[in-house]
Amino acid sequence: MELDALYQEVILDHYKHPQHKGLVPTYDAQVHHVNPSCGDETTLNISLDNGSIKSISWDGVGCSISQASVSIMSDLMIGKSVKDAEVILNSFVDLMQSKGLKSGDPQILEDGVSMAGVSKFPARIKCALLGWMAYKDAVLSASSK
Amino acid sequence: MELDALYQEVILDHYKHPQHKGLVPTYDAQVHHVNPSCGDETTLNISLDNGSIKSISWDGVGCSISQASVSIMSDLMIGKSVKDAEVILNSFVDLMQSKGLKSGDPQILEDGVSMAGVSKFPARIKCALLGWMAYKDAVLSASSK
Amino acid sequence: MSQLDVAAIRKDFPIFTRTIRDGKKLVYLDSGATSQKPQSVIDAEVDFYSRSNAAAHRGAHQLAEEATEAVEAAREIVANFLGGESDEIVFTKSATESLNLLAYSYTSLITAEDRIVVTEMEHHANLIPWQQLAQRTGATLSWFEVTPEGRLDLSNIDNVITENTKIVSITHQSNVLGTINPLDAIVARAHEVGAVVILDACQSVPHMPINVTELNIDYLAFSGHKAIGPTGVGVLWGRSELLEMLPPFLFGGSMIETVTMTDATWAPAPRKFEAGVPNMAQIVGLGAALNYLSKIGMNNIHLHEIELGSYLLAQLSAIEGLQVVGPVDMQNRGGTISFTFGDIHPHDLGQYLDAQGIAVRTGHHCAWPLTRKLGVAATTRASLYFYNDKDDVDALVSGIIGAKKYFGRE
Amino acid sequence: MSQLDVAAIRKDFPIFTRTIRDGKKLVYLDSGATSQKPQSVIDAEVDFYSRSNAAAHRGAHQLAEEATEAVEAAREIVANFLGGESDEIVFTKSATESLNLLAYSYTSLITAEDRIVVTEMEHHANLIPWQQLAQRTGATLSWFEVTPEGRLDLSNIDNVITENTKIVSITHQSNVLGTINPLDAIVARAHEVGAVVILDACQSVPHMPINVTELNIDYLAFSGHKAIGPTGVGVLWGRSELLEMLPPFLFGGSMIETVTMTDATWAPAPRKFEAGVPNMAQIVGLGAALNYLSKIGMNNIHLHEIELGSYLLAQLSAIEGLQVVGPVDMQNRGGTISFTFGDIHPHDLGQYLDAQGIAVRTGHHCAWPLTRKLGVAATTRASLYFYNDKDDVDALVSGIIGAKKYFGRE
Ligand SMILES: Cc1ncc(COP(=O)(O)O)c(C=O)c1O
Ligand SMILES: Cc1ncc(COP(=O)(O)O)c(C=O)c1O
Repeated sequence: MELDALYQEVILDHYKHPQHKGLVPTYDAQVHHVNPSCGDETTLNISLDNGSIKSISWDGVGCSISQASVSIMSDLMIGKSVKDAEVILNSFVDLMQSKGLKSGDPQILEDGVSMAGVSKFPARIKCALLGWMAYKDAVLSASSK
Repeated sequence: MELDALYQEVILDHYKHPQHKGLVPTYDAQVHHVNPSCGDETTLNISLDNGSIKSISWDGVGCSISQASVSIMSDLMIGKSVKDAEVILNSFVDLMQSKGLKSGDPQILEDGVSMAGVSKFPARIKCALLGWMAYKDAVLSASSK
Repeated sequence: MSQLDVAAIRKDFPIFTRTIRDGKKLVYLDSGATSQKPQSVIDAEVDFYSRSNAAAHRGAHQLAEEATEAVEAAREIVANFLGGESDEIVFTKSATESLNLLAYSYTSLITAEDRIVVTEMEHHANLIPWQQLAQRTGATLSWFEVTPEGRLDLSNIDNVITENTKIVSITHQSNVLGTINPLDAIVARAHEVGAVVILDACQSVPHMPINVTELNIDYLAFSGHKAIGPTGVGVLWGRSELLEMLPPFLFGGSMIETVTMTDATWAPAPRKFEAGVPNMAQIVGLGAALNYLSKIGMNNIHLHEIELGSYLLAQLSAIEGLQVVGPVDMQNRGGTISFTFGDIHPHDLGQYLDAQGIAVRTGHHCAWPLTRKLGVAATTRASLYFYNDKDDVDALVSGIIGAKKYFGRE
Repeated sequence: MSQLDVAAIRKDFPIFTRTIRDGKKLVYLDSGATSQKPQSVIDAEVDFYSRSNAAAHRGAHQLAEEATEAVEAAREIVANFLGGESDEIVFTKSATESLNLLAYSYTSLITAEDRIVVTEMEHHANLIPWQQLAQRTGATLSWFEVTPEGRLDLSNIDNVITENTKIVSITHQSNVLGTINPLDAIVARAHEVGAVVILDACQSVPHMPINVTELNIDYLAFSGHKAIGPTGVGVLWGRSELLEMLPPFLFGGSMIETVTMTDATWAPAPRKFEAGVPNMAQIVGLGAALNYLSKIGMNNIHLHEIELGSYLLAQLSAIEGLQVVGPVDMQNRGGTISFTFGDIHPHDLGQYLDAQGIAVRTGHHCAWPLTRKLGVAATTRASLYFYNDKDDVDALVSGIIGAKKYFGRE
């Protein structure tokens, strides 16, 4: 059943136990992204250190897909160099645009491959990307400081 | 053939030999009417005298229907009381809206009954009414002086 | 249940022969977003294209005559349906355009001293155009608030509609709450201060009998696609004396009287507001749609939705953790019912329901200020129409219960 | 004649099976007003309504997904057809709306010092919106004149397009004269002074290959119904960086980012310009229309019209008293041919032709300043398309000669 492909256990786990949720008070950049079609919102704080991602914290409201996705993203990115993070980001975006044809590279995306099923549901891709686009925006703004 | 019902000899006669065409310099009211969908135009001068129509003169460009109709109208109205003219006007408008079901009262409309065929061609009714609406407007403006 | 033979009605709608996700029956509960189309509406468009297609109002040939007659016949159908006059019917592309038309055309008639009144339960289409008019003119935008029960708070009506109010634009039935707003007091107060009343009737014209003369309003807007009509056609009804004085909105062919290189004058209404070759096939299809609705009977449709709505409300109230957002009885309320369900996000609930073949809408339903005011980020909305039956409601209710099991798994 | 198998093509268009006035064959020479529709376009609309109808961009259920995909697939078809990008394609209801959108959206970007340039051969839809923009902002409207041969007079281009010019909006092909305007010098001069070039491509997109990138223009507008597409759908193409900075026009659902009671922010283009539930079935139909045209080949269509136009011009030049209004050879000219005929008024000629089954248009063709400039009150216009053939032209010519006899009778 395609629904199970969408709602993998990993996703529901992240949804119920979101990682790095709760904004830390110090950050290099803060961004706020919304999904206008459903009202989901994410605020994301980022701190960099010498070209690496020192911390990500976030808060927001949204469906399991959007919440799990930002949780997975935070887990993945923290500690990585901005360069490596870009590879992960591109790989995730590519997976989301794959219309169900790709399964994602677990070496790169780890828990992120659980999102592969989302790419078959065009209306949900924006949910999955919300946190990642917030990250993209935040890292740009923090880097340009 | 319906075309012959539209283009009666009387109409083509009036078209070729329009009555009261050429504006007289003195008048109680002057109006200018256009048919925006085709660009036909009529200028009409009217003079009243004691509740009667003393003179009508007009000029304009237009198709045979519009030109013949204003010619027929002028012929009919000149010399009539404004009251009698109203009966003629209403009778003509009624004929035009009859969708080909009426033939018009020759006692009242005289040459105007030759226009009966126009009512079957919705796009041409405005042509036939152009001069009559100009008359209606002019007589109102002259009467309210 | 009601007088309507829903099984027979559904046979008129070809989409109900298809299935959803692996062969499931289509349970369509999203008519508030857009309605399905009966074959007679589809056929009306097809016939127009196949037999009478030509530019209406613009030719002396037979096809143009037929196209013109088809469009004008539809105008008469709409006028009769609303209880107005033919020359009071302006065809637009949508309610959104109708409302924007008004907001733009009133620009030169509104000053910085004036007030424009809306409500907190407006669809964005009846809110943002007025925000923009206020910004363009310096006028003040104010609004009726919504009570926690999802009703308009009219207690301060004389302070909301003041002597300076020029426009009162309100929704007839909320597309989120289902609330049908009482108009009498609002119309009376608005007219007392010389304001016009604009009715966003998107969610009422398709669902209940409407008579603009009896309602004593000044303008009304609705979209064809929510009234089993084609996409791409809307209506603005306006009192003829108002349409006469109102400046036009879109400029172009067929709305003019004379044109020079530097200036132009306008045709009388409604032509003044219909620039360009019209959306003819859609206008004709809308005529067929309203004819179909009239045949069923608008009062029958209304009663059917009340019955089905009561049934749905009763079922929902029995589900633990489910919270209806909006009135919980059918008093002054239509068959549009929004709710939240514990901590299952509406988007997830909607996705689960979709997997069962059930189409609902989730989110803020283009009424973001309202959902925010009611303290919810999003809701799930089931909107009923005359082609829905008890089976549809039952399917929804078991779907909701199934979702609880599905997302509750550990 | 040309490569096109017109007999086969006509079989795709159901309207050609009907007859006119007492069983006469339909000779449709009014495609400049609106074009006929092939079965594949009609079917695309019917399929949408019968299978995938739901509110695009607004639901997580399967029908909404399919509707969204259908609309976005059509956007890609349009983008490819024009040589632009998908997110540069805005769906409107018509070219008229597209041009009004630009004129309204530029309001805040134009000042009293600025100049707006059009031409004397504009359709009202590309003239009055700019008159109104000039009136709103105090800007100056100026224009290229038309020569007696029906060509743009570009001799004074540097005085018409000045340093203060911000907008140059011109027709690609005149809907009266058939003239195809040369764009290179105009685009170069406009860009030199920092003005944008808007192309009214209503009469060129359906008739010849167009590539917005090669033309180096900034905006382009056309209507679906003149390109064998449905009524009620138009396109605005704009360079993405321009659409990004341009304020929106219609306000409502789906064009927003966030909304409060007092303010709103906008989604990125093209969504910013597409308020409300879209004219989905028409958008899908337009996609099918452009696919059909691409299959025939836009260059084949253009060549066919040039061949047929030459043939018609040659025949017309042999008729005593007939005067072609516009270029008399096929150099930079399409198959739209207007003329006067002695003292037979166009309205009467058109009526006579209609009685023979021949559909032409008569009047000022929504380009009143042009007909006035050319010293005629009205003209008769035959506009050719790829489904016309030599027989159609021959029928027109004998019709014209017949009219002379008919109205010449004493
Ligand atoms: C050159 C030109 N521009 C604009 C228009 C307006 O198109 P529409 O009426 O489809 O909006 C037309 C056709 O009527 C046209 O021929
Ligand atoms: C109450 C209400 N007003 C306005 C609209 C806008 O209608 P449309 O998008 O068809 O223009 C809608 C539907 O979307 C609605 O429900």
